[in-house]
Amino acid sequence: MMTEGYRVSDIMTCCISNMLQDNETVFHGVSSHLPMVAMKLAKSMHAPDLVHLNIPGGVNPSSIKQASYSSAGADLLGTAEAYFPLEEVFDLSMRGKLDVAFLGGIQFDVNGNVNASVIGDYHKPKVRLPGGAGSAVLIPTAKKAIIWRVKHDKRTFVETVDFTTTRGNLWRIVTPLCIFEYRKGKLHLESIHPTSSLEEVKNNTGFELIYDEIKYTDSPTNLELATLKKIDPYDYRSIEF
Amino acid sequence: MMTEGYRVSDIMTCCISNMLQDNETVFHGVSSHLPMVAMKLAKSMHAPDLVHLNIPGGVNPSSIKQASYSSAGADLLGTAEAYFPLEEVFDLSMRGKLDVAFLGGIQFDVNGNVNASVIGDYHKPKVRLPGGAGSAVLIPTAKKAIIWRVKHDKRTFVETVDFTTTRGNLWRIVTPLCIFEYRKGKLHLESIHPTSSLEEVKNNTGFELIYDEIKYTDSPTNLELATLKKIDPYDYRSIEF
Amino acid sequence: MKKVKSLKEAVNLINDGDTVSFGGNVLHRAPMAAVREIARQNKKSLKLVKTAGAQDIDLLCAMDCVESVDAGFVSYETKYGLANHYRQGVQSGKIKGNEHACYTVICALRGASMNVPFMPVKGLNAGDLLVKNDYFVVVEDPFSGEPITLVKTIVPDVAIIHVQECDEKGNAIIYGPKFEDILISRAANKVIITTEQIVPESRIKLNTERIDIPGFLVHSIVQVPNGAAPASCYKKYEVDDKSVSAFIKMSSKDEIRDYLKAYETKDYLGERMGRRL
Amino acid sequence: MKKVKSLKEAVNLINDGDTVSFGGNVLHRAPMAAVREIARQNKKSLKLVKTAGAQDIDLLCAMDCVESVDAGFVSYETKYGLANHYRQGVQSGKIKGNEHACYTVICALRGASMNVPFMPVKGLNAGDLLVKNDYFVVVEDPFSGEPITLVKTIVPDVAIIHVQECDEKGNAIIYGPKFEDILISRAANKVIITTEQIVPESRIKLNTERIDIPGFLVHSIVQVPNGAAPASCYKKYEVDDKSVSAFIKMSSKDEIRDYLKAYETKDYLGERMGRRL
Repeated sequence: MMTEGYRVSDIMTCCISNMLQDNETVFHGVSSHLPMVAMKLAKSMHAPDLVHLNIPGGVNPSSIKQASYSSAGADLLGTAEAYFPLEEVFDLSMRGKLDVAFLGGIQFDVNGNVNASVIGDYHKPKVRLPGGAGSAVLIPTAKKAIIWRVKHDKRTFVETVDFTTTRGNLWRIVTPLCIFEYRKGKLHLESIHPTSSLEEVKNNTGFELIYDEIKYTDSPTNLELATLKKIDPYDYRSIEF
Repeated sequence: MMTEGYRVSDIMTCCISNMLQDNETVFHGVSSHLPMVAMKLAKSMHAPDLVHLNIPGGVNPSSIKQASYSSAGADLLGTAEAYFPLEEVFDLSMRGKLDVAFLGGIQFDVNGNVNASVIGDYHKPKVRLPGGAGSAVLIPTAKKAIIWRVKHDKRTFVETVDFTTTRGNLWRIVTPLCIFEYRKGKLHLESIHPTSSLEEVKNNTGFELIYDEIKYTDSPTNLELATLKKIDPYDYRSIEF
Repeated sequence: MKKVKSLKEAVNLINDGDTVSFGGNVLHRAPMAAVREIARQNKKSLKLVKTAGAQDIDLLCAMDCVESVDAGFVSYETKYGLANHYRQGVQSGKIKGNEHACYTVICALRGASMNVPFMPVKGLNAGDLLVKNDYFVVVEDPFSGEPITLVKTIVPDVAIIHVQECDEKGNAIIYGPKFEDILISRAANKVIITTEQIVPESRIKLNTERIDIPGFLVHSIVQVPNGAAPASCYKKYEVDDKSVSAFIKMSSKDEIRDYLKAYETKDYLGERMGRRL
Repeated sequence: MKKVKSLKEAVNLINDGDTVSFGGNVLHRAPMAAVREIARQNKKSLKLVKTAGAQDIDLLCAMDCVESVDAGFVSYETKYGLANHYRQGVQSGKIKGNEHACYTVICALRGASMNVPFMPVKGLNAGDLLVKNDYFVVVEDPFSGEPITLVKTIVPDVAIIHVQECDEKGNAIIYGPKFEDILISRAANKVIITTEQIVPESRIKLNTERIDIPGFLVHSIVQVPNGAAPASCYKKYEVDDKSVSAFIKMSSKDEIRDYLKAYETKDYLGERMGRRL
């Protein structure tokens, strides 16, 4: 979907980039191309001293252009400033020193419960999901946990999750349609992407939306879009779409 | 003291060397020149695949000639085969995979109690000793704990220790006069060095000696003495005497 | 004590019912040749342990070698999709899926490396994983009285780790990301190294400070060039897209048997080559 | 955020009453210039933590900077004898001597690096250390019912580590034995690096894989050539026999004040030099 020269993957990347501040320590896991590009964008724009951490352990890789099929491969280490492996990223988060963690999940409900584990009974599931990876320890300990999803539908945003892999301490959820903020134990609709509408969000969300006023996510600037082209020439940010 | 061309430091080194077997993992700590030389002697004589571990972390240093003033300095790492730091040596022992540990101590009693901590009350001691270093965790976990002391007197081998830094699971204690073996909860006199006598051991031991028969420690062979000259030309084995 | 063995001999050390931990992460430096040999030898009731697995776990689940999987994440990467054999195994009840946060696998292995029965974990304090799994328990910290989660230690009987270089003593160097490989080499009772190349001791000696696994911790060494394929091996080869894509589509055990058969020549190449000095 | 500071500024970050952990081991790569500056700034009631200390602990005990010492071993090496100031401090009751097995210090720091309140320890299961110290407790393993010893976590407020090379971001490389330095850099709330030399980032970049402490963990950097002396610093200098021997003989605080004074020129050399590129 293309509006005024940018796509949904662009606005998701840009709005995530704008959530990141200078000097923050920020981690993304496997299959996390969009946040990876957003981090690199933030570093290029307003957060040069952001610390980029990842599974292969490459601190601040100078380029992400080669991290093609994976975001856990060695490419992120080859051009890095230092080696800081996953084990230690977890320890860092436990110590309260990980500022931002990017995490996934399959189901979310209005109370901030996250499911990445199973549909149905845990011990004999109808569907066994890949698992929450680090979520169950990173969401409770990272200062800001950002969930991103490229799917926004009623199977993803549900009344009640089938299983609570973890809960609480979410900060933002970014979807192709909008941004949710987790506040006082509930997901609040923070802003709707200009590429979507309140109605579309409503129709694709399985719980009653909570919001005070309708706000729209800032559109990507021309500078952001130009920078994206430079740092992500192979369009990894759209890989999941 | 010189008897038939060897000194007490030589017989102590040689009898310790003979306690070590091929393929064993063996650790010595700081200020442990005599065991360090004994390990090197064993490797040169009958245990080529003995694994030499130490505080600086040098696995199987090819030479110990430079480990002059210290046995925790970097010299043991410079010529080593790999790096395996102290932390990991401890973990190895916890896993039951450290075959031999060399440890010190200031007081020992017939029941195998070891004191390296204090004389007098623990919280307000008459004498604060250096501390047991790794003893309190290594003596219980190493397969064979060997204590060596260059002093054998009634202040060292006492009726009852002032404080039990650790106890039990000793294997051998080697002194300038004799070797004790720890067996069925008691220190047994295993052998007397030919440089000493039963009387001398008795007169310098603060507890009643336990033994079945009087045996004498094997004298160093000419080959052992010649090898010692080669591997320990600066006579580090005598540094504590 | 000769440590260098054939792939068959080394994998033969694994007993049915063993707890086995693999090095690497998802599609990177997994010891795939050894995994294939496990399937060929038809090992049974293995308990697999890994923070994040992909084809290694999926293949053994497909071939009915697996009793349980302790992992934080089991899936291929974005491009290849889900680990369907693992999923079906768990869904049918044939395989017990013990879900961890990746970090609790790490902590359970740290417990093994220190030989303690559990490891306290800060982060895991909410949600159903805590409730549904008997390997987590919340206790009172005796020092502060506050609640703290413990994860039960997992001691792998065998760890299999694929490396780029190793000498005949087992001194091994991993280039690029090490993932949890150093930890599992310390946690397991027996360490099997598969290596792209067995190099002379004199060459390893030039890089003493870079040795990740000292030889005295290693039980067996197997030379297997391309031993991580179709997973990637840093500085050696990328993910073999064709092989992974082909495997993903297979649903029957017969198809997979053919797939394993087709790898035999490659997997047994190292022993025919002998030592490459 | 400029991390490079003068020795005075960096040491000024330490508060009276802080828990402080030093890198190095006995007379090797201890951050002695920083230790001397702590004494000059007359810090009080410090809680020192180290597996095996020597002059670092002894000097601060002599100058009445110390409230307690958690260590496995405090003594000089064979040649120099005992740490008499530490001993006298403990014997007089001025200083609390918390004896550990070196490994229980390591475990207490591992607890800090994982932010858990305790660490289970396999080996410590007999003797009076267990009885006399409230930082050890024996509990029942909830999984097996067997007894297991826990050591209470120690979180250093500040770690001071002396290294051979570090860039302006704090990326630091230790040559030779690392002792527990990497662990304390992860355990402490604040890490101060003193370095023989501040090197350009481009030079550190050549050795990325050898970085022991990544810069983002480092709070402050001080350039102090000979900053470990009279302890040794691998590849740079040996133990300064004359200085250690002289110190060992000193008994009065005045003598030691002169000793500290005599080091001032050397200790403040780095900041006068500026960056050596």
